[in-house]
Parts: sequence; structure tokens; C-alpha cells
Amino acid sequence: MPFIPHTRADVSEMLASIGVSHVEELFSEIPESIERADLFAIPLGISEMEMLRVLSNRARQDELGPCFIGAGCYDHHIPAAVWDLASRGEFLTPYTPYQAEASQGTLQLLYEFQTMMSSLTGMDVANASVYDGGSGLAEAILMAIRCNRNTKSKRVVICGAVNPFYLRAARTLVGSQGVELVHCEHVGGRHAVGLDDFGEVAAVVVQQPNFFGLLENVDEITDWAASKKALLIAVVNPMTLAVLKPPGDWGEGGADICCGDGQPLGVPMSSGGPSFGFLCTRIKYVRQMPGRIVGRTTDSGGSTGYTLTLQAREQHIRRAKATSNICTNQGLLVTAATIYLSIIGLTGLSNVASASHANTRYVVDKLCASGLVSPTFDGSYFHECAINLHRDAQGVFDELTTKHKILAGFPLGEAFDGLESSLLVCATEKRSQEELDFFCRTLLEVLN
Amino acid sequence: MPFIPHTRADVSEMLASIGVSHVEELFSEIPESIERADLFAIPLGISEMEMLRVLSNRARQDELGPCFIGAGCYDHHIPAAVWDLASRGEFLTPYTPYQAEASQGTLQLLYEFQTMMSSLTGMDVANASVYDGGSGLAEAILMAIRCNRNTKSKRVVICGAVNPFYLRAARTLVGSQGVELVHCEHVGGRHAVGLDDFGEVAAVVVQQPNFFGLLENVDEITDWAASKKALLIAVVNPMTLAVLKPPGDWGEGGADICCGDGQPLGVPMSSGGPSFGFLCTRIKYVRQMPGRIVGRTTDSGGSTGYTLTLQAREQHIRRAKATSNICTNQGLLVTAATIYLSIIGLTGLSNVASASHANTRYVVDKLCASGLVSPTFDGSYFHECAINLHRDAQGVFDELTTKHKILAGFPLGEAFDGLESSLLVCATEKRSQEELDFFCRTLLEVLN
Amino acid sequence: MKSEATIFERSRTNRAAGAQVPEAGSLADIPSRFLRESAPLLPEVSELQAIRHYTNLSHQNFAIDRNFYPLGSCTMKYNPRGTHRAASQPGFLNRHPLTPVGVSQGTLECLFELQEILTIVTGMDAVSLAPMAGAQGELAGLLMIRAYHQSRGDEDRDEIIVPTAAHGTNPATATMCGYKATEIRVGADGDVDLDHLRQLVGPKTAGIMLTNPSTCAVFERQIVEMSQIVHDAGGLLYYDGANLNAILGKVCPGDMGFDVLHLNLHKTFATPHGGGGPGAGPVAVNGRLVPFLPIPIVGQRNGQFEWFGEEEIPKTIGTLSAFMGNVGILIRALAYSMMLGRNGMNRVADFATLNANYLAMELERAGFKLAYPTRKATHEFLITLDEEAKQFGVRAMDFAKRLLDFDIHAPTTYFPLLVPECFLIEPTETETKEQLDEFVKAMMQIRAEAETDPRMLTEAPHHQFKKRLDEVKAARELDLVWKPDSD
Amino acid sequence: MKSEATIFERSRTNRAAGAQVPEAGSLADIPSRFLRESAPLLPEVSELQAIRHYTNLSHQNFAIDRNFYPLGSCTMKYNPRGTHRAASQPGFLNRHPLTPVGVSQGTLECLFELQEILTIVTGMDAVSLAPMAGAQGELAGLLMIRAYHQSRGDEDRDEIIVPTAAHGTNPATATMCGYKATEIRVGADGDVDLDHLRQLVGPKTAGIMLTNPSTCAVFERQIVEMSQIVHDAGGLLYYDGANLNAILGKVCPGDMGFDVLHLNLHKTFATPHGGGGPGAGPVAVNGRLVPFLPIPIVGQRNGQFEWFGEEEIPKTIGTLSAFMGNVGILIRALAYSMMLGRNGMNRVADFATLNANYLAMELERAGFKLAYPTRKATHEFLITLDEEAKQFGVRAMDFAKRLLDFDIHAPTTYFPLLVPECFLIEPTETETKEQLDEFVKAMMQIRAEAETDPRMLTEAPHHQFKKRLDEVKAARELDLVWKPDSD
Ligand SMILES: Cc1ncc(COP(=O)(O)O)c(C=O)c1O
Ligand SMILES: Cc1ncc(COP(=O)(O)O)c(C=O)c1O
Repeated sequence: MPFIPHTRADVSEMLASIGVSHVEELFSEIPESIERADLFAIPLGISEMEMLRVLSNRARQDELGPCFIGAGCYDHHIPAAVWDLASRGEFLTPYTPYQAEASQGTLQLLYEFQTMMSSLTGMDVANASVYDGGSGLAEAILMAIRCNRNTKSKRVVICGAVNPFYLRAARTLVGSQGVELVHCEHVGGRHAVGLDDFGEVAAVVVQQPNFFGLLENVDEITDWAASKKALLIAVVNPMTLAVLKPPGDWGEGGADICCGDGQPLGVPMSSGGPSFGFLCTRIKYVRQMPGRIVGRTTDSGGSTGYTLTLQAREQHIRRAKATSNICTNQGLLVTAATIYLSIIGLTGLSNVASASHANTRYVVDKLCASGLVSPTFDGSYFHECAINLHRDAQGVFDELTTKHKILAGFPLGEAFDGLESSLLVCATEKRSQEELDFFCRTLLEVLN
Repeated sequence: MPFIPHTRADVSEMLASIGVSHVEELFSEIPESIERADLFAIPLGISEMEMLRVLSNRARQDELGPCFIGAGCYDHHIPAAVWDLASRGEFLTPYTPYQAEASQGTLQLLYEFQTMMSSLTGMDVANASVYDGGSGLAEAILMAIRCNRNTKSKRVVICGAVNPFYLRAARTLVGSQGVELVHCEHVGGRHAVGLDDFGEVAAVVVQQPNFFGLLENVDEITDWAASKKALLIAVVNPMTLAVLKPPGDWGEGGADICCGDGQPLGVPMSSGGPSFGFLCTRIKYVRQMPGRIVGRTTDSGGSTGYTLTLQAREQHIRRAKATSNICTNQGLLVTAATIYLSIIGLTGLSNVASASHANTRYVVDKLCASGLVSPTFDGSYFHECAINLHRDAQGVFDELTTKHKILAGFPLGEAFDGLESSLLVCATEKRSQEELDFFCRTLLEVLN
Repeated sequence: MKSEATIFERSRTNRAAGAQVPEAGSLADIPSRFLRESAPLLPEVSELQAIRHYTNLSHQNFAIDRNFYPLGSCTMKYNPRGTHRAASQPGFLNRHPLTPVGVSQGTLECLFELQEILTIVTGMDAVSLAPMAGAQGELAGLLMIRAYHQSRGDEDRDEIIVPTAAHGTNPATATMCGYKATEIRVGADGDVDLDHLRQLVGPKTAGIMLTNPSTCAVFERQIVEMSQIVHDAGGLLYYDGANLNAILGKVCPGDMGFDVLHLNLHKTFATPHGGGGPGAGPVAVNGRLVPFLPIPIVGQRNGQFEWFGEEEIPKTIGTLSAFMGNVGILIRALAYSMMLGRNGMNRVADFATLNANYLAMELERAGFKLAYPTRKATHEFLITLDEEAKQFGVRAMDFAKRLLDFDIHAPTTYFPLLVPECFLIEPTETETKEQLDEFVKAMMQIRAEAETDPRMLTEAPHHQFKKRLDEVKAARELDLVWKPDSD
Repeated sequence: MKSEATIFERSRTNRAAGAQVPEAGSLADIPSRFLRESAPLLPEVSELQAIRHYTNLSHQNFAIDRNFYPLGSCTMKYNPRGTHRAASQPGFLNRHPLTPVGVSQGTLECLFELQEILTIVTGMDAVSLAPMAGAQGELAGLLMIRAYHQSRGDEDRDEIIVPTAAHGTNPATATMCGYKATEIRVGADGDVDLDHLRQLVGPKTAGIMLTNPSTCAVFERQIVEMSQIVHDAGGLLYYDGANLNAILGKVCPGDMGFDVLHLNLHKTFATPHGGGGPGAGPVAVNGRLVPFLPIPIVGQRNGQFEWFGEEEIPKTIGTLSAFMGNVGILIRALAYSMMLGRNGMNRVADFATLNANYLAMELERAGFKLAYPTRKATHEFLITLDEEAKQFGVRAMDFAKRLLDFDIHAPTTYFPLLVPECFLIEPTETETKEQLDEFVKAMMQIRAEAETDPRMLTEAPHHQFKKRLDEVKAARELDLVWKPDSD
């Protein structure tokens, strides 16, 4: 009996104490009219050894060569210490830290996380996670609408090159609350500021670098949103903020809400989940922010300690009027990210960002030098870049995957009409010189 | 600077405090006449990321299919929890528990280990490890000579089928202390009790099951040793003792010293090391036993606690008169073994033993049924078995390794003259039915 | 134990974990207006400092791996290490979500199998693994209910009924779906008030959300009647699977009349709670909701596993996350169910229920008051400390804090709200009888203290890392990020 | 914190960690006289119980990962997690030692590279990685010295000279090699007494064992002269590499005149000490001892890495273990040296020495007495608490125990024996200045307590898991295994 510690003697004693003669009697309140479960189609249990044999074979089957896809999920190096620490039972197996006195470890760590994220994004406060970048965008939109006292409008403008996977999820998540998401077409890969007139707008969403890796004119967009009394929601990759201007500094007044996915910060790709979404905002909006928030306080002996705070925003207190229905979040990934940021440190994160950018640029320059490939869009990009292969990118991608086990990038045609010949490529700091060269060589071979 | 936390400011302040202007001055007592080191041939340092890239490639290069070699090192399943726990920094990174009050974790664990090993072997006491099975045998021999007050002889009889790798190492280790190791030839794979007259003998060494997997008549051998006033040293695989008669129960009086390698108890094969050697003995010989021993005692508040004890046997106290020169032992592996034994438990260990035996027997029976293969020796075996391929076993082994990535067993010709056509095969509980059948099929194909 | 300074206080300018810092790349091509002007506040510490800091912090947590943790509704049972190992293999961890299916058959096979297993244990017709936690499963479920009514042109239904005892996520989710949450009374015996239900249902009723066993920790005996009433009114039934541990392998929600449900894999399927998450909240539906399932789903085509998306499920409510949910957690849940098998699953409910009933009985014997003394306990049960509160001036929270001193995590307190001064106690099937007996002893000692020395409770905990923390101050004087002058 | 019961007390008949128990096989073919009659005393616990037990026990350990651990001579520096990761890969962990070289080139390349690196940093001609710890390296070294003399027909040499301050393994090893250990005096300045050396050497001298920096924590300045004297007398010089951390990348033992040495990879090369081991003690030799190196060694032949054994090294002293030593530890050491590189290695000695000299100076300033105040500290240094002992009636051990209350592990006490009431303090290069300053503060507070309230020391520790343990009772009333009636 895996995981069940009861001996026969235990069971007899316990049944005797309860005063029944068989465990089945404990279920007597379940009406007879409900059919008993039939699990016959599920195989019998196997040992950990056998389970690991099966799942190791499957895992091995999916091993591949170097990855040049980004598109919202990045293959960075994770220091060995990060998960050695995050996998400690004391971080892995507690619940949400409701009993603060018995959870100071996680609580202090979350307070440190909030500090790091606030500073990285240039915002006042951060929460302790939502599910992922997609749900982060959805929560940011709902929050912005609640926060914007200037208008009753539920219209939100989405700049053209916001991550389409985030947008797609956000559409589902906010879809039944009367929110109107206006997705502007990108112009040459970027947002054309102020070209359209949308009437009253609750918020504007812009991503930096945008999905194509291009740098948007975020200062102008921020000021434009402010001029329309709309809140500015910044979607960012937190890793890039080690070197890029933080949303809090955009334009005259800065962004109002900042969201994104924390995966680049020490979280394995793991098919895209579990990762974590983050939300940062101005202090004045903190009571509209969903998710756990940790505050520093004192204990009855006067010593500093940490506790969950502003719980009155949350579903377990506020119920139908809560800022969100989120309960379980992505705490363990936040734990890993906090440890990652501590180990990689200020210099490390900045170098990860610049090295990733330099690796991507190396690949792009080398490919373009061949004449077979050209940049899809003009202008500055960071860390990721769309390149035009001048033929069906999906076909090239498939050939590289099957023949060379290389993931060559994201074929943009999957998400954007008209970009069928473009590949979004990304080379993190983890890609070695040999891998970069091998990638260029094989891609050009296929194109030739 | 990997692992060094000093900032420039730290260095300046520290140098100022010391009163020197450059670190180099701290080395001024090293005579000028000694040439300064030249490490130029060593490459420059690389990051953890780069190091892992290189070593992952090498590790992957050495991955193989299923292993049917035993010969002193066994491919058992290790529950995931074992190394998750043993790798915790609190077990991984302390020194030997000299400061008992700050090391109760390791000390209590070692006390539990001593208990488990004593009970498994049927002996009174166990130490907290020597290096491996080979050094265990060497220490057992030296200890037996010290313990045997009946004779001044330093002659030790080694039964024929004792692990030749242990014996080879023991020869080196005891070689300069005037010990005479008399290795009797095996007769049909076993020890022929009492056939020889060796004169005065300090100890007799017998292994159960012996290197060929055969079950020796340990009761008779033990009684015979006793009759010669020689101490009986038992070499055992601790896993088998879940079902086989423990050395403490052999013959009339039992073995005097029991040694072996703990690798089967939760230690990965890892090219044969690190593993750990164990030593168990009668309480009357405990002061002659080398290695750390933990005792239970009380603290000044009257509460139960644990501490290293009988340290007067050891080199750091007794110096030239110590029972051994051992200092660093194999503590972490003992930690893993203790956790392994706790998780696998009484039933688990017994089933590992019987399942391994059954798997080996399945393979042997199936191969022999083909008519192409026959048992090398007659009689009962346990867990391992020598089979005769009736042709050069090394060649067959090589073919299976290269073509099928299967390790087919240990070609006995490497260690025993006259057994060139025999393969020592072993199938642990970890081998699946498909692996067993695949092994039989491919081996027979090669033989056909 | 000393308090641990924050990581920022350990930081020193220009210190770094050298082995982790890659060489910088050039940023010369990035116009300066895009670049950051001042450095963010990130720690500058050595690797050893970071390891010490977080190892020390970890010592300040209670966790299943260290403590009995009878947190009702949360199912804090053993999280098998083998499942963590299985999911932590490079082939799984290093898989990019946009990897083509042709080279992802290992992962997809795992997900497909899990879909099958969950379909069977819920007694439903199909499963989507997309939701990333229970609450997101609820959202997906209500969105499907909404889509269902809409697909039938039944546009006016805008109410979701939830019991007063329901978990907060239920009404909160209703709101997130644009529904009004209407509360229905729970009777003195813990069952929903059927008459009240009959009054509430009508043409506005989109559906009802129920847990069963309910958050009152009893099995809702009138479930079949309720199903009839709600269905007759044209509404659908949502099953909140947080308590599925109680009936795993016994009865299926599908056979109770539910149309849609979520499972909390981090509860019933033993994936670790991680100090707050991640979880996974797959949804299962019966035939009428299958067309609306969230995507992606793993299907089979020509002997290969494929992602089914909008093309195959055109009426889908859509995606819920950027990619395909918490795959790493799903693999752990699969690993767990492989080890349990059908025989192991049967035993989960048996032993969870045995433990709860035993503990309830022993506590009652020890003089504690069960909230529903005439009812059988399910996998959990409620006690009320109302009498103790009145007699000794101590509250349930004081009992809770004092329990910590016994190295026992407090049960869920003050939930559900309708039972005064309550403890919702869920021992789970992975705890030993000895542990339960220790809990009873601790509770008895605490009650004795309440009588003779109530400050032992009101000032508890005494032996934890901190004494009782001032939550009011935390909310009033918000201190949410560390600043260099904070200390 | 509660004391943790033994695992045996948690055990119950027929309990088991079900997911770990494979199906039993038949033993029908084994004659019953070979079988066990009664079951051994092994725990019968659930997986969760085992995890709780050992997690709880782990909380009762000091460790580098939690504490400053300035244990002199032991080099308790940071053990990089990356090296543990590197060595824990399936390709390395699952390699059977008898796997043919053709399919083991990854492992053999690692070992070959490590041999090369160690040859360079020691300034010797060849390395064998076979010894499993420092003490086994010593044994291998003396066996090679013995073989060398024998190979020259120089059979009468039966003495090994060791300084009085030498580590216990040195004389113990001499005995294990059948040698007589002769002790040589150490002068007041910590250097060996050269005149005494001249008296001792002669035709009986097989060799001398030295550490440099010595166990007096100073650099032996007359090493060149000593080498001359011993070599002139026909003896060889053995270098105990336990203190190599102090000179890594600065000077090589080979250039000081040593003929053979061991390294403690668990010290200088940062592999974890594991609560007692494992370590690895490779030996390096100069030309005249190369023929005698222990086997196996990795060589290259036709572009492939091979094991060299008796065939290639016919005069070898032989093997030291069943297989090829502690390979897993060797891979960690290689990983560490790859990350350091030659530049990193240079810095090890620099910063280890800087830390030691700084700490020595600050302690001296704070009024503590250095054992060799005229000397530079090396990577470690000695203080003597003799005056404190005389004045306040407290001993070095009392200081040591009281330090534990500051979450600092005690330095090495009472070693070397020739310095009364001494602390051998080795901070290592991976500790911060702040940590060293904290140590000084703690020492000052403890001395203040010694003056005003010596029982704070003599009854220390006060805040650990146990108060001071009765070692005398432990040795007199031996209780080495748990018995059912033990409690
Ligand atoms: C009854 C009940 N419903 C729903 C939820 C929400 O699930 P999750 O936390 O996975 O979002 C919980 C979680 O505590 C619960 O107990
Ligand atoms: C100076 C010295 N020599 C030798 C040794 C023995 O090394 P090992 O413990 O690796 O056997 C030590 C270990 O403490 C030491 O400090």
C-alpha cells in the first residue's frame, strides 16, 4: 500500500474506537442510489522503480539538441544551487503561509522577492505571483479597469506585438466581464502611437521588447496613454530589465501596472509550466492587486517578522467581491526565482541579458551576411529577432527539427498572418559558440 | 572570482588592518629560492554553465543499456527520497561530528546505522565505515591478528572464492606488516574445508555468497576455524543478509568479524566509488576495531544524546599505536545507506534480495535451457551465478557491449585462470521482464 | 535560533557568485534611451552566502516533510519524492512548449494517460488538463456552463448558486465569469437546505457549485435530489473537486449528477503545495460540455499523440495560459497515479476516512465538540471550540497558535464561516495512528492550559521563530519592499 | 526543538513504504540451512515517516551550508553545488566499475584530465587517483618509498620521521607500513628543529613526512635545507597535502624538494566532507617513484583512454580498493578545478591567506594571544587560550562549546598538542569579511563572559539541541546499538 502507514493492528484498533466493524461502514451516508466507482480500466499500481523506468524512457525520448526558440519561454542556465534549495522539503511541501509564526522562511523569502521585482520593474510593489504571463496579463487588465477612476470604459487597447499567447489566454480569462480588447495591428513590427482613435480607454497594453524582440517607443506610448487618462500596462521579460529601462521610468510618469512571466528567472522550460506570472504596480493601486502580498511587521515580543497582508482583497475573505479568484498560486517557482536572483545577482543578471542579446545578434548577423536571410523588421531589437527566410519557415523549421534535433526558432506564421516566411530566433547565454555556429551552418545548408 | 566573496573594498580594509599593502606580502616567508608555481598549462576558469556543458556531454557519452554485471557492485533501485535527503546541505557539508552538541543529526543517524548493520550481520557492534569492501577486508585481517590472543601467527587463510578485487587491495594494504595471506584454491567453485594443513593460523576469511554466487558451507568452515583457534572473518553482501543466515549465526559460535561493501544499500555504482566498507564484530573485540564509533549517552541536563566514542583507538589520539590510520571515512554513503534501509525497510530489503535472486535464476535457467550455456559450477547459488558459454566469454561480452550496449556479466577469465569461457551474471530486482528476455535473446543470438 | 537578516543586508557592492556570471555581451547596438539608468536592487552575495541564507530560512518553515499538517480542505498528504524525480528529468524539464509533437511523444503520452485516468476516476466523459489551479478550473467550468447556455440561446441565466459554506473561490469565480453568486443555506446537519434550493432555482439559474463531501465535512446526502432540482430548472451542476480525496475510487462525481468539475491535483493527487503553489486544476465534463473544453487537449491521430486546439474543438472556451498549463505538475500527478493504480486509489478514500473518523471520535471522547455529531466524518471533520471560547476566553486561533508549539501545524480555522470558532481537521491517509494520538494529547493539554493558564494560549506560540505577529500593523503600516534604510 | 526518537521507535510490525517494496521472488531453491531464521532489526516505517525523521535529524547538524566552520586543517570551504550536479548525472552514477573502456571514454577523460591538473599544481611528474582519502594516500606514499628503497636493495631503512606537531595519520600510517615513527622537535617559532633533524637522520631513515604550511600553521622556512639533509641521508620526503590550500598556485611541493605527496581533494578541491567522508587522496610523485604508483591509472593509447595496470606499471605497489577509488569524488574535484582554472587557483591561496591573516590580526588586537606572534599566518593560524584558562578557569573546549551558541562551529581544539589550550583557526577563502568580524565579536563576548560569568562557558552550549554530552559515560557504559528495551 503505497504511502499508507496503517498496519492491520492499527486498523482494528481504530475501527474499534470508532465502533464500526469495517471501513466500508464509514461511507454509509453515501446514498445507495449512486453507483459505486469502477476503476477497472486503470492499471494496477506499480512501484516507484517501475514508474521511473516508464517515465525515464518517455523523458529520454523527448531529449533534443540546442533550443533557439524563445517566444515567451527561454532556455537559460539555472545554477545547480537554485533547485537544490527550492526542492528542500521545507520549501516544497508547506501550504500557503497562513500561520505566519510557522512559515517565516517562505514569508521572508516572498518579501525579498517583492523587493527584487519592484526594483527590477521600477514599480512600488509586487505580488507573490499569479499563474503565468497569460493570466498575469488578464489580471492586469481587470485590475486596470478597477483602478481607472477616470472612465467607466472597459475598453483596453492592446499594442500589436504583445505576446499572442498571452493575449489569447487573456481573452478567455476576461471574456465574460464585458471587457473589450482592441488589438491594433502592428506597423512594421511595432506599435504606431496615436494613429487610431479609440474613444475612452481604460488601459493600454504594450510589451517591451515586444513579441518580435523589437524595442517599442515605450516613452511615447506611455505618455500617450497618460494623455488619454488610460492606465499603462507594461508586459515585460524580467530578465531584460537588468539592462532595459524599467516600466516605472517609462515616459513622464511611468507605467501603472507591470506584468509578465517569471520563467527566465531560474525556472526550467518544462513545456511552459509551471512557471509564474508577476504583477507590480504603484502603491496607490495595491488594494486592487490580486494575489498574495507579504508585509513586514513585528511580533508581540517586538521582533521583526513577516505575514501575509491585505488579505481583505482575497477570495477567502472578500468572496464574491474579491480582486480575483486566485488561491493556489505558483509559490515554488517564486521561491526558485528569488534564489536565482540572489545567486546570479546584479552583475549576473545583467550579463545574462547582454550575453543573450549578443548571442542572438551573432546568429542574426551571421545568417543575414549570407544573403539568404534578412531581418523581417527594421530597427533595434533585444534578445530575440524575427528573420525572413524568404520561404516557408515552418518547412525549414521542421527539417531542422527532424534531421538535426535543433529547434530553430518560432515560425511566426503560426500566430501572424503574412509572416509565414519569418522565424523568431533567440539564442540565450547558454548557447555555446559551437552551437551558434552549428545552427547557422545547418540553417543555411537547408536554405541552400 | 568563483566562490570568493571579497570586494575590492574588503581587500583594502583587510590589508590595512594587517598592515601590508599587497596580498603577495603575506607570502614573504616562503623562501625566494623556491620557484613560483607555473599553472600555465591549466586552462582558464569557466562558469558552472560551461563546466556542466562539458561534463554533461561526457556523462551522456557513457550511458549504456541494462547492466548484468555484479561482481561486487550492484545496480539496485534507489528510492528517490534517499539522495534527496542525503544531499541536504546539513548532511553533505559538515565535517566528522567532533562537536557532538552541534552534530546530533549525523550522530544519531550513525547510531541507527550501527544498530541496523549489527542486526543484519548478527554481530554485536558495527563501526561507521571504512573506505570500501577491499579496505574492509584489509582492516578485518589486521584486526583479527590483533584480536587473536591464541597465536602470534600472522597467517590468514583466504578461501578460494573470496572477491579477488577485495583480496588484491587487501594484499597491498596489509603487505608491509608481515601478514601472510594464504589463498586456497577453490574446488568446484567452493572452499574445501579442512583439506589443507596451514599450521597456526590467525584467521580464516570466507565469503558468503562467494564471488561466484555460490553458497559456501559456512557453518562447517566457521567450526573448523574455531577448532583451529583462528578467528573467522565473514565477507558478505549486506543486502543478501535480509534472507541469508547472518554471520553471527554461522556454525556453533558464529563469525568473529564481518566485513563487506555497503554499496548495495542505496549507493549508486558510480564506477565503484564512493561506496563504503563496513566492519562488525563481537563486543569483546570492539576496542580493536578501527574507524568511528558512536555511543549513546546523556547530556548535562540528563537528556539522551549521541557522541563519538572509544576515540582512544583512533589516530588523532593514539597516533602511532592507533588501530588504523583511517580518518576521513565514507560517512555520506553511510547516511544514504541508513536512509535507504529505513525506507526500503524489513520487507523491502528481503524482497529486493529474493527478487534479485529470482531474476538471476530466471536468466540462468532460460539460458541453460537453450543447451548453449551451462552452469560453471554445481550447487546452490544466490543472486549471482557463473555460467559457461563454452567459448571465449570476453569476446561474447565485448560483442554484446558494442552492439547492444548491454553489459552481459563479468568475464571470469579476467580474474581466474581456467574460467575463460565463464561469465558471472547477475540480474537485480531492477531488471524488467523485457530486459531479462532481451538479454537472454541477444546473448543466445551471439552464441548461435 | 537567530533571526535571519534579509539577503539585501548580506549584499555588498561588486560582490558576486563568480561561477554563475556569464561574460557580458555588448549592448552598443541598443540606443541609450532604451537602457536602464540606475541599477536595480538585486543582491550581490557569494554563492555560499545565498545557500546559507535560504537554507537557514528553510529551517523556519513548517512543512509536510517535517510536521503533521492537518489543514482541512487542503489535503496535506505525503508528496512522494519519486514523482518529483520523475518530473525533474532533463527530457521533461528542458522541453520548450513550442516543440513539435513529432519529437514530444514522451510528454504527450504522459498527458494523454493522465486525461484517461482522470476521466475514469471522475466518471465523466472528457478531461482538459489546461487549468493551472483549482480556482482556474472553476473559472473554466463556469465559462463552459456559460458557453453551453449561450449555445442554446439561453442567454438570461446569470446566477450561480453556492452554499453559504462554500470556499471563497466559488463566489469569487462566479463574479469573474460575470455571474451573480446567490448563497443557499446549509441546514443544521450540514446538508444544503433543499427547500431553499427549490426557492432559488429558476430561469436565472445558470448552475450551482458544490463540493461533496461539502466544506461542512459531511457527505451531501441529498445530492441526487439536488441534481434533479437544478437540472429541472435548466441549470448545470459544478463539482468543486477539492474534497475528492474523500471518495476517490468510491463514487464518481459523474454518477452524482454533476456536469463539470475540477480536480486539485495538488490535493488528491499529492503534488506538492510549494508554499503556495503551483497546482493544477484539470476539468472534467460530461457529454454536453465536451465541445466547450479549454484547449489544448492531447488527442490521438494516426497512432501519434497530437495537440487538439481550435481546429478540433471549435467551440472551445479557449486557452487559459500562454502554453499548456502546469505540465510539470501533471507529470507528477501521473507518476503518483501510476504508483497507486486502481487498487491504491481505492485505499486513499478508505484510509483518509478512517483517519478522520478515528480522530473525530477520539477528540469527542476527550471532550471536544463536533460540529455535526450525528454525522459520519468524511476525510475531514469540524469541531467547534465555541464552549471553550465562552468558558475560558480563548479563541480557536489561540488553540491554533498553541498547537504550533507542539510541532503540529494548525488545522484550518474559521472556515466554513457558519460554524463558530471552528477547526476543520483533515489528517489525510498518510498519517499514522500514533500521530493522531499525539494530536489528541496535545489538544487535551492545550484545553487544560486554557482552564488553568489561558495566557499559554493567548500568547502562543512560545517556541517558534517568532511570537504572535501583528497582522493589524502589517496591513496599516504597509511595509512591502525592503529599502536600504528599512533597518 | 523536540528530541527525535530513533527510527526504531517509529517502526511498527508490517508497516512498509509500499511504493518501494518490489515483489518477492521465490527462495524455494535455497536450502534452508543457508537461510535466516529470525528477521533483522530493520525499521518498518512509511516513506513519510522516514522523510520526517531524517529531515528533522538534518536540522540538528551544523554544516558549511549553514554555519561558519573554521575548523583548522580541515578546510571547510564552500562545496559548490555545481560539482555535485555534475557528478550526479546518470551517465556517471550508473556506470559499473567493470564497464569496458571503449564505452567509458567520458569518465576516463575526466580522470585523465584530473591527473594532469594535479600533476601541474603539485609540480610533480605523475599522479595516481587511487587513494580514497588522505590517510590512504599517506599509506600509498610510504609503500612507494618502501618499494623504492627495496628496489635499490636498501632494505634496512625502517624509520619515518614526523614532527611532534604532525597530524595523527602520519605516525599511524608509518606503523601501518611497518615503519617506526620517530618524532622530531618543533622549535619555538614553529619551524622544525634542524639540528634535531641532523641528529635523527641516518641509514635507518626511510623518509620524513611533513606538511607545509605545517600543522603549526606557519610556512616551514627551512624546507630546502631539510630536503637537502634528508636526501643526503638517503631518505625521501613525503608531503602531507592537507594544507595545500595555503599555497595552491603559489609554490609547488615538487619545487620544495618533496618526492611524493597526497592531496585531500575534500579540502583543497572543495568536495564535501559528508559528515565524515568520502574524500579522495590522490598521490603525486616525482620521477624516481613513478614506477611504483598505485593502480589503476588512466593512460592514453591510440587516441583512446585506457586503464593502466600491472602490465603497464609492473612495479606498482598494487591496488588500494576493489575498483578505482572514489570516482564520484574525483569528478567533483575536476568540476571544481574546471571552474577555478589557473586564474581561480591562484586566488585560492591569496584569499585563504588574506582571511587568516586578517582574522589573526583582529583577534590579536582584541587581546587574544597568537601562538606564533612573530610569524605570518598561512591559510590558518593558532591562538592559545592558556592565559584565559589560568585566569578564569575556563578551557579552550569551553570557548569552543560556547561558540556553538553563536551559530559558529568551533575551530580545531588541542591540535597540535604542543601548543597549550589552542585553537587552530582556518577561515578559508570563501568566507566574507563580515563573517570574520562576527567571529571576533563572538570571541570577545565569550572572553568577557569568562571573566564575569565563567559558567556561561563551562556549561555551554546553552542553545543547541543538547547540552554538553557526557563522553566519559559514553566510553564507560558502551551503548552502541539500539535495543527494544533501550528506552
Ligand atoms: C473547497 C475548495 N475549493 C476550491 C479551492 C481552490 O483551489 P486552488 O487553491 O487550487 O485554486 C480550494 C483550495 O483551498 C478549496 O479548498
Ligand atoms: C594535516 C592532515 N594530514 C592528514 C589528514 C588525513 O586526511 P584524511 O582525513 O583525508 O584521511 C588530515 C585530515 O584531517 C590532516 O589534517
